[in-house]
Amino acid sequence: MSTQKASTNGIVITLHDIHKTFGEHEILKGISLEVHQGEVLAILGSSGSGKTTLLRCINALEIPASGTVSIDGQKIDYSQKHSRQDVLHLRRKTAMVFQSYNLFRNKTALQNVMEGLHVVQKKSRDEARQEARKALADVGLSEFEDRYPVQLSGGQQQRVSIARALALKPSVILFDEPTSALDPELVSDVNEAITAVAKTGVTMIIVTHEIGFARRVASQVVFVDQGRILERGTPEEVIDHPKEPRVQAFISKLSYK
Amino acid sequence: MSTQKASTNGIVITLHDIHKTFGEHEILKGISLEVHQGEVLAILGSSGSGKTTLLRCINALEIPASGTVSIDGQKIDYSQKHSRQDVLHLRRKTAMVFQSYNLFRNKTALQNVMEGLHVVQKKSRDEARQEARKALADVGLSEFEDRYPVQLSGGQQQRVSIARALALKPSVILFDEPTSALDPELVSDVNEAITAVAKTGVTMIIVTHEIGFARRVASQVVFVDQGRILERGTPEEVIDHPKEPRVQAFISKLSYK
Amino acid sequence: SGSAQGNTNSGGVKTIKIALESQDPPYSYADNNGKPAGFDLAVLKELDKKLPQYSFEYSVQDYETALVGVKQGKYDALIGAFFKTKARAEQYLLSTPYNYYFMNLIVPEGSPINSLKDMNGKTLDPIVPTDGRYLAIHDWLKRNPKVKITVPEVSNQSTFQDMFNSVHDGTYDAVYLSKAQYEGVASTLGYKMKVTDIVDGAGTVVLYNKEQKDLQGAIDKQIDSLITDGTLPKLTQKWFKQDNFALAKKLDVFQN
Amino acid sequence: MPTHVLQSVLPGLLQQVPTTLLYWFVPSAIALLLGTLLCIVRVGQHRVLYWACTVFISFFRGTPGIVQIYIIFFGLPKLFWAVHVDIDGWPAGAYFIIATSLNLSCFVCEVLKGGYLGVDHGQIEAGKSIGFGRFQNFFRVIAPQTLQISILNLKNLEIDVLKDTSVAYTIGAMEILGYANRVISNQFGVGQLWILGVAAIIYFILCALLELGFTAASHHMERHGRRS
Amino acid sequence: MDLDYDFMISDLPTVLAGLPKTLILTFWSMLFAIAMAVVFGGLILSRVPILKQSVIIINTFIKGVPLTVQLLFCYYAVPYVAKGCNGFLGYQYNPRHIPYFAAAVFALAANFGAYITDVVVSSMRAVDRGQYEAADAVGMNKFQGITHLIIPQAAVISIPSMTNYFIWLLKGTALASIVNVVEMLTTAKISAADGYQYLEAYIDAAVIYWAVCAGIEFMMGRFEHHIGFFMRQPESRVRPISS
Ligand SMILES: Nc1ncnc2c1ncn2[C@@H]1O[C@H](COP(=O)(O)OP(=O)(O)OP(=O)(O)O)[C@@H](O)[C@H]1O
Ligand SMILES: Nc1ncnc2c1ncn2[C@@H]1O[C@H](COP(=O)(O)OP(=O)(O)OP(=O)(O)O)[C@@H](O)[C@H]1O
Ligand SMILES: [Mg+2]
Ligand SMILES: [Mg+2]
Repeated sequence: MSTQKASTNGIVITLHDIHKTFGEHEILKGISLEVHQGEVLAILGSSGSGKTTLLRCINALEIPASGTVSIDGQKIDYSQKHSRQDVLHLRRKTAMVFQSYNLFRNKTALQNVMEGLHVVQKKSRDEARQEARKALADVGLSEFEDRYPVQLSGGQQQRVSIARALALKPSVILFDEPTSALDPELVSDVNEAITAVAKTGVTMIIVTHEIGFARRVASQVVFVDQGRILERGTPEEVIDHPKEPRVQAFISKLSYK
Repeated sequence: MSTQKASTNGIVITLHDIHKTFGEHEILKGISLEVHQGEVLAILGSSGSGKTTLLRCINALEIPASGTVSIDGQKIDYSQKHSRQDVLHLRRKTAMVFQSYNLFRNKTALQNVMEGLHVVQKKSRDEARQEARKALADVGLSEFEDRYPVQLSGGQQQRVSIARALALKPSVILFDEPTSALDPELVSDVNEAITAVAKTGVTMIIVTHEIGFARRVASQVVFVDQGRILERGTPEEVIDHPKEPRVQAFISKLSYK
Repeated sequence: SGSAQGNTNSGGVKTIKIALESQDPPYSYADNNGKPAGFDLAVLKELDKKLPQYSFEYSVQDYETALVGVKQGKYDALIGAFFKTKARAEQYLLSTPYNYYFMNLIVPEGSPINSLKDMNGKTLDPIVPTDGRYLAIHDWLKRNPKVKITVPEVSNQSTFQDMFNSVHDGTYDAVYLSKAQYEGVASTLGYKMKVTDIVDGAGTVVLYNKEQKDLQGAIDKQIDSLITDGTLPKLTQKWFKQDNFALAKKLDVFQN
Repeated sequence: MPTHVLQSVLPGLLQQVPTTLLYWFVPSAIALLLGTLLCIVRVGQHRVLYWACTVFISFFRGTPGIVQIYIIFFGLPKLFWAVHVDIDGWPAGAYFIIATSLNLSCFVCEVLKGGYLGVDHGQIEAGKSIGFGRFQNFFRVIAPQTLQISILNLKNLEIDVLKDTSVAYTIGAMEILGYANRVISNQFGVGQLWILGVAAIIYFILCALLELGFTAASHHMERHGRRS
Repeated sequence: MDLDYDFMISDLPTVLAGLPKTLILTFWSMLFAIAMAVVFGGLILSRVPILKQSVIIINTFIKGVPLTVQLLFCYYAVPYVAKGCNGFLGYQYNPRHIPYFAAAVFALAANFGAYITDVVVSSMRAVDRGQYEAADAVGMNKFQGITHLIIPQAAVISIPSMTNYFIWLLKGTALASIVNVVEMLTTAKISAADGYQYLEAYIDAAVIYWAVCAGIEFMMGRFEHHIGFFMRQPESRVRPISS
């Protein structure tokens, strides 16, 4: 059902041998990865396998123990010293949609989306507002722009969070289970919004449990297990014809659907 | 794929004409519902349609503007005065799994599960610990019992939250998107755990976006739209052969899977 | 009310609660163990001996608290070198003077100042308006309208040492204080000051709660007789090395 | 001067330490309880109680301590006398403790209220959802988390109460600073700065201990917030 | 209680005349205290080594020594400082007019600054971690995130404690009498000296203080209501502790 979107563009993200530990637990055990421009990479894997941690390492919300991350020409080698400026520059290349949304509590839906455009990208207030309105409309929230996060339902918050990231149009957007609170209708809306943005050359990494969604939207899929990449390839390869027994077992559970 | 579990048992939950408003917005516009003992009722509906609000009204976390709720013989008529004791008794018949988990952040995973058993159900500390361990094992979290919520991944938190509710074995368990952060493997684990508990006569109401999960686990499905119940019936009826155009449109979006 | 309405015990002896001001040595103060001490206490003890129908119970108390306490009836009477004023007479019953308090000027050695009249156009060391000295000097100025003396006000009374320092270094012209108080710190100063002759004096009185008319009458009578029989003059001789009553008569401030 | 001060005054000052601690501890313990009760009313919905407490708190927060102490010291015995109970013989320290307890309770109440409003509502709902009754939810969920948020402000209140025990001497209850002032006045103010300096050091040591204790407690309470 | 009510009424205007001084003292002390708390709190939060420890030690010291004693030290120190500043910026030292007002503001501000530092620190820490991460994730630098998101939320959290300290400071200004600054409570005390009606005068002062404090409480309540909308659980989700 999915169409392979072969990438002819340059490499935007390179991860090399990322390690991350919490206390004694080694959560990421050497992750290396390359993503091309405009590509949509889906990360699959079971709960607790380290997917969220990996995303957080990419934009330096967690500092890896070692390894290098380079995004769009901006590189940090975590084995060496790196400055706060480096981290900020790296981060400005990315936007993130959190698993728990993390909307700014003191801002309305619209302000949540505007904030990055106005403050970080220095767009005028009017311009920022216009773009933010458009991003909210794309996820079906035009009526809710003046609500504060506490006044929104779970799915509405999640969509604001998606709009906030999409509106920034960074080089890379990192999604952590962006459709977990969404119903099938909205999933397909979000799918459309994401695909549209991908067409403009934005690269995306999406952690998801919805295999259908992954298959539909992703051009590449990786399967993470216990902090390691077990398999990677096109959706057909990984989802429909997995090679690793672990992945086969995982996918087979879908069959009850 | 689903099997209809015809219910021969008595009615456990009755909702009659529940209304709920936030400010000027009427969120629930007269919801009536009956659920039999041991039945698993799935609530479908688009984002913002009022599903969470409905669950919260059932266990009196939100106070409806009017209507009656009766659970397992305990009844509250919200048009009349009701005492705090009534609310507590009603609530003790239920347990809830929140959309945002709401784990006690100052307790470990194990303590989160033990708390209700020990404090509310007055079980001895040892007994509570044993049952809590078992509940955690059922959702695959034995290794994580001493972690605090911040140290758990999204899916792990969600499973602790499920274990906390299941361990209580109340008359009714209310699930608000209990599998949103879970991968397919775990969804089927949770499915098993839920089904096992349902067999013991516990009634469940599950808000979910995963139609597959709903079809597999539910004996009844209702579709909520804009604060009203639009359609109800067996999974086959509602999911496979919906009558209402609105429901048909909703379900049809699934076809991209 | 009347938690302090004296209790009468079986022998018909009434217990009188008397507060003593705690920070006015050598007149009335608490010793380092918190026990009352001072000249005023000695007077009270003499009075107690003379009044078999009363038995005094002493407690030392902070200045303002003691004043409020007597008015509220927590204590029946208060002692602590208090002057008499009209306003006070409206709030409390006042005894006849049981002692006289004399003021001197303390000036640098060799200063020409010998009396308050010499202070015309000059400035005294600042005085807290709640201090008895403040009333005394203003009272004197009222009686002597031709003399103009500046009396600066402060809200925190500096220590005696600092008062003398600020006159010694020329910031102010004189300290208005009693000789006894100068002598209390003279040895710690490191320089000598001149103490003028007495410049003013006034009687100090016991303050009673308004209900204590009987007590007032009884004590007043005894004060007079203790002065006449020489007990109190002797006591002043012992504490202040001078007969305060004789001095008062000489200065024409004697009121008994 | 210094050695003289140390020899003659220090022992006396140190003797006052237990009293100071007593004047600190008893009000603190009472205020924790009373402040909590006030706080429950202040965030509750009982209108009459709410306004009664609000006026009470506003009075004790808004008026000078000296007035409160006088009202208790002089007014309370009269109040009791009206019902034929004679408490006039109580030591001054008892009145000080009562006045301080009332005053502190009101400040504690407001601090706790701030903390309570900072507790994530989801936590409270989680408690309800597993069937906690009011008291269970209060002791199991609300109190610990409120305490965690409020602890720094509570610490400061406690430090202040410890220092404010010095006000006790105004009604004749002696403690460190009162003793120091007495000694100073008995020697006509000579050595004022030295004696107060020594008293200040004693206070400082006591306060530093409090500070350390509370910091440790706060650190302990926050253990579950640390990510690794 | 036995009170001289006539005096209480006639004395009220006299005591009220001391209020402006109290308010001015409170204003300046609060201003500098907050400034100090923000700087110190910032140093603690940003964990600048050495500076952080120094700030903690300074604060512990300031808090640990009774304010009365500190003011008394100021009382003695200020004349020396003032003498040292003689001629500086046209300042003329006059031993009869020592600039004690500044000293009072300094001591009060330092004291309350030390306390309010803890308010700053705890309020900033009380802001959910996710908010910091969200700010990072939209590419804000630390400064932008803190000014646009964290401070507005921390400010709301801090309002109850700030109100506490504000009121506390208002009353604390009475200690300024130690450095000869005559504010309301001292005015009251002086007005009572002639007739010894201390309790009456103090009650007058108490009434005025109470009125001012009630005003402050009300204002801060409104302020919180105004800026704190987003922190509140909406409508029915606000529930008392108990239900
Ligand atoms: N406190 C509130 N104030 C105003 N509106 C609210 C409030 N809480 C919820 N709503 C609105 O009520 C509607 C229903 O909310 P609810 O959380 O029940 O939706 P839901 O069906 O659970 O949606 P989702 O699937 O996205 O979680 C939404 O439109 C939401 O914006
Ligand atoms: N602060 C922490 N301290 C200790 N362990 C942690 C911490 N944060 C995460 N972990 C552990 O790291 C592992 C990976 O967590 P992560 O959040 O990356 O999982 P995930 O793949 O996103 O899972 P999910 O699908 O459930 O969200 C989990 O086992 C989790 O328990
Ligand atoms: Mg995750
Ligand atoms: Mg919901």
